[in-house]
Amino acid sequence: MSTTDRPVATRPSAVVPEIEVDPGAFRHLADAQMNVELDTGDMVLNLGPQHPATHGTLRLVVRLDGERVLAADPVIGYMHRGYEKLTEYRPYPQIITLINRIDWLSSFANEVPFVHAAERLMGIEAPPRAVYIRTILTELSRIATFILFLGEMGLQVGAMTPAFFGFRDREHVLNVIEGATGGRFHPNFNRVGGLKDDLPWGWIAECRRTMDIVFKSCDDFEDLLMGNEIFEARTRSIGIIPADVGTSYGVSGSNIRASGVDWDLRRDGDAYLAYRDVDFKVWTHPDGDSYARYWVRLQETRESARMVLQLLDAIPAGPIMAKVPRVIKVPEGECWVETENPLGQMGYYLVSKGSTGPFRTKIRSASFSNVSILPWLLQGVYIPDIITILASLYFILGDIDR
Amino acid sequence: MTHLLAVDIGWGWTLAIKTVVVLGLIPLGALILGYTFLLKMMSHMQSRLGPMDPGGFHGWFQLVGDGMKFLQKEDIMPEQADRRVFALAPAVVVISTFLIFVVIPTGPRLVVKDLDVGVFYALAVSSLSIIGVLMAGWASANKFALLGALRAAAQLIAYELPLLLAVVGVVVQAGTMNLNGIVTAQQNGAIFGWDGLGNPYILTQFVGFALFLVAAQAELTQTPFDMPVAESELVSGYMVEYTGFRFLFFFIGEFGTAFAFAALAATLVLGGWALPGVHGGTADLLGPLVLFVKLMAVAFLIFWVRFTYPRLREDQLQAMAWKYLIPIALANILVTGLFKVWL
Amino acid sequence: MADETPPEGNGTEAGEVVEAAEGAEGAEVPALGEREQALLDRLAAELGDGVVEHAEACGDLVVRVRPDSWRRAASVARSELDCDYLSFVAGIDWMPAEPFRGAPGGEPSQPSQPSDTAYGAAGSAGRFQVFARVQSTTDHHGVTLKTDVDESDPRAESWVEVYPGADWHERECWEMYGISFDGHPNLRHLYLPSEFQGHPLRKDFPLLAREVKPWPGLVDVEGPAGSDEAAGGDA
Amino acid sequence: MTAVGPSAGDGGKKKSARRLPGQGLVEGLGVTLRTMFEGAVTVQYPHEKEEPPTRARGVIALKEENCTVCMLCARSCPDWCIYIEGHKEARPPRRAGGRERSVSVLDRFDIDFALCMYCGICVEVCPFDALFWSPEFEYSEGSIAKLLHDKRKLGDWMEVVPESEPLEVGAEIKAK
Repeated sequence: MSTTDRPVATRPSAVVPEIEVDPGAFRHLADAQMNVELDTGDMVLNLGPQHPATHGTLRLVVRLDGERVLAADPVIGYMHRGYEKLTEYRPYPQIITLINRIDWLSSFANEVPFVHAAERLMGIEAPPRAVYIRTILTELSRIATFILFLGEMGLQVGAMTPAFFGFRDREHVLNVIEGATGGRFHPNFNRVGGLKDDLPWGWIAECRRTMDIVFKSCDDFEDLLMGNEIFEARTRSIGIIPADVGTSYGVSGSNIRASGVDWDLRRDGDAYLAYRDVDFKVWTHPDGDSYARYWVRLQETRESARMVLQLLDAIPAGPIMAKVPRVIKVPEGECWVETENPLGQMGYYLVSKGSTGPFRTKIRSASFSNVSILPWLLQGVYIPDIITILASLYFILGDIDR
Repeated sequence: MTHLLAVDIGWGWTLAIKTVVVLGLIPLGALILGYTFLLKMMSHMQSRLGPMDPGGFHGWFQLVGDGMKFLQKEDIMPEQADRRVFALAPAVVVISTFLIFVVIPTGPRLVVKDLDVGVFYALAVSSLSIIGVLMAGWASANKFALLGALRAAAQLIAYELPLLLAVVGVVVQAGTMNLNGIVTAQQNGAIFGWDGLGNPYILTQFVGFALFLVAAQAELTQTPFDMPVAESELVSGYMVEYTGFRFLFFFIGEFGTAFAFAALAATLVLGGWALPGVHGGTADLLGPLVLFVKLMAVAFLIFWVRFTYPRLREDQLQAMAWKYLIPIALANILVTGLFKVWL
Repeated sequence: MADETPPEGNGTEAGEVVEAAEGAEGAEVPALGEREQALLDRLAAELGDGVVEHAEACGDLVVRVRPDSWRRAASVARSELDCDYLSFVAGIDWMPAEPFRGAPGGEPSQPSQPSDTAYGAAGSAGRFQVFARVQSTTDHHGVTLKTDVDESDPRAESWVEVYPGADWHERECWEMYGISFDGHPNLRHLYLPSEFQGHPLRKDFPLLAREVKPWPGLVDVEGPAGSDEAAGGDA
Repeated sequence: MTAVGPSAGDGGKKKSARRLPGQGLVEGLGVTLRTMFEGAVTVQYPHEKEEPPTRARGVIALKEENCTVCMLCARSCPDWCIYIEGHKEARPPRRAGGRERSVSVLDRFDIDFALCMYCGICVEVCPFDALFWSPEFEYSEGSIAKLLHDKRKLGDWMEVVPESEPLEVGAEIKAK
């Protein structure tokens, strides 16, 4: 594509740096920002921060040759809220409500590793009933996240209807979560040592009904989108992440399992929640492309629904709160707790100095690492593939920016 | 049309009536399609209701309201835009839509201009809109718009050929390029000697019809070929900088063209205005209604696909056009020709 | 008025307060698990005296290595320990936090950290440290590595060559703590605007949101004239 | 468990079956057509309303009589969005000959719902049962400043606070 005669959308007053074009040299676009003259035939396209495919405020500066991407530079931080700093100024109960908002689609799952870290340092354990309810709610939030993904992915590759199906079916899951926790998006239901409340009457039956909807929804997505030849053409062999590259970038969760790495912290990590009592299968796919990521998430949605059904049958009776001090003080020490969140490995490195709040909390969020592979992954793809890849990596901006 | 309702009127009046009809038909058609399919059918396919309040009955007034809203909006033009081209582009797009309607017959005598090369003319003017799209994309001084316009140009050119070739089968079978002639040929035809229904060419030209629909889908830049507007990639492509009534023009152009293509397809393979057993003056009266029903059926197909499928990639679209559609269309012509000659 | 503990108006749970178990680590380093010990042995075998100290934190192995062995530690972890997966690289500032001006420690609204300098697991040579965690996706083990960073010239070796994913983590650490990474190809702001001054996660960087608004606990109940009774004690 | 390919699992509905070309396209059309006749899930909001669950955290209601101006909620709030002012008043003793009591009187209790994160910590920490959740959600305002609600408004919401609901089987009934 020739854009030689007319600079497009560059301001005449802008200072124009001279940039030599060498596709290899643009691995990192240190200074290739917006105002680059187009005299070389390349075009710098700015996707975002306001762009429908960036789920919020991710910005991608891509250098294009025609529609082919020579180099891409993700610019993040438009939603940086500084949670690591904020946690240092708040006591533990307040932090739980904050970290809800890291990955807002699966808020409950965010809370779990944090309370685990505090509980481990304090040497207490939540009672079994609380553990089971936590597990169920974690899986429910996984289902909610993935169902939205299954539809959202369709929207990004151009099919509008699946997105509405995603929102429609997720609503049922959110209703169940809200019924138990009182919050649709931000449950704030975990407490150090247990849970805020027990389940309301009739909730288990309601949850079972919802799982039927989830299964049906998965079938719908399979018929409507995953089986569709156009969808396959758009996603097969697009954005292939080789297993070793993925792990060295810290790509985790369904993304890395779609690259054939059989690694699921629910099964392989330190025993947490009630996953040891559940019979479940870890799905992997050997291809590592966008289609594989969609496929894995679809299977994991079904698997999670099966896990919820198993857990619902086995909820033990008993208290939901361990005996904890009125003012929670975590003894001095350090603790790393990681969990398999919907988006991947979520971990908190909690450093306590014996106060009512943490001294330092390193929040290891999944999307941050998942997205950091983008400059590598986007080289040489077409513009539509950028969108496919972004959608299939499935990130939440809050989870990148924290 | 000069003998409409058996009243003789002068050519000036005829021209005026024709102009008003054509000018009124496009926005009306766009409204009907937009409301029926975009607002209602899509909503229900997505488990929604769509607008329910405006106008009382199922929100029928919604699009009219939207149109009025667009008229009130500020006419924003980008600072770097090529102002004249920018302003002209939507008009070019809409004009090409208007021109298609000139030849579409809605009754034995109800046609604005009964051209002998009607099919040829309709397809030729329909591709004029590419110029408007290119003008819009180029003049917007926006990279997304430019990408969208270039995609549109590449795509529309690539799909002119299958579109045309798909129609050739019908033309060969009917032996005329006159649209009214094609309708009459279908009406007077017979299926294996049974002429109760005439012979809608959808039976013999099914491949041609399918090809026509696919190519029309691409011409209309509708999913799965909506890369030029690709909302999730190019955020609307060539129309990204348009607001207010200029955007309304694009909207009317989009749905008006869909209306026109549906009418064209209905005329070519579904028998157009013809209803079995209805001839003469009655056909003139019933014709528009019959054609409308048929074109709505075709439009349903077009929009059903649009609301179900994901989008292809630009290179896949080109590959599809050149590798599959054109060879199939040529084969179709060949087979049709052989049958025409030997039977 | 700012009570040490919140007003125990009803005292329903006051009697049930259970003392939390003391920290997992006592003065002596607890014995490492078998797997952790094996990891440590292999690390030590490769790095020699590069390993300064080790500790166990909640069942995990924490190893402090010398700054000049930092990158080597990464490549050893990757090649010898099969830790193919980089979890994170982060910094930490061990400087005691400024006491909260609103209230002394124990307030539910804002924790006050102890003012003495205490270094966490595996110790530290000074104020700043860089720590990172690498894991194995095949053997499911992991190790937390730490290294000291000189306060006057905070810099550490970059891991980007070993783990490309360290790129963003190190950029984040650089802007948040001002620790630069030798060998990083592209150290520029990740989250913050490029003209941002300061390093927000350092302990001496104030959290503005807590500065501009008065602490709600300070707005207190005025007793009737002559009364010095604490509020809330009466029901 | 070993890595499995897409054809090895049992999770898919029909993943391994060899499929006809174009089958996926037709099935997709089938799904949308079926959905079209299934009926919508939309709730036409102003005309009909969804009933939120009893536990839904809609709005915080204040029972003023129970408040002792202890400030615990204000201090526990992560956002510092509760503003409380009060004063002490002397009251005559309960029993004849008793000591004169001093009672805290609430002058101001504002919650800024524009800042509020709806976490519910304030409701939870309140030792005197003065704060309650209500599923009421229709209190949007035209401007952010108007979302600061005073104790009178918060008190009005006490009317929509639901009764506490029964718990699921196996729950330990906690005496509150």
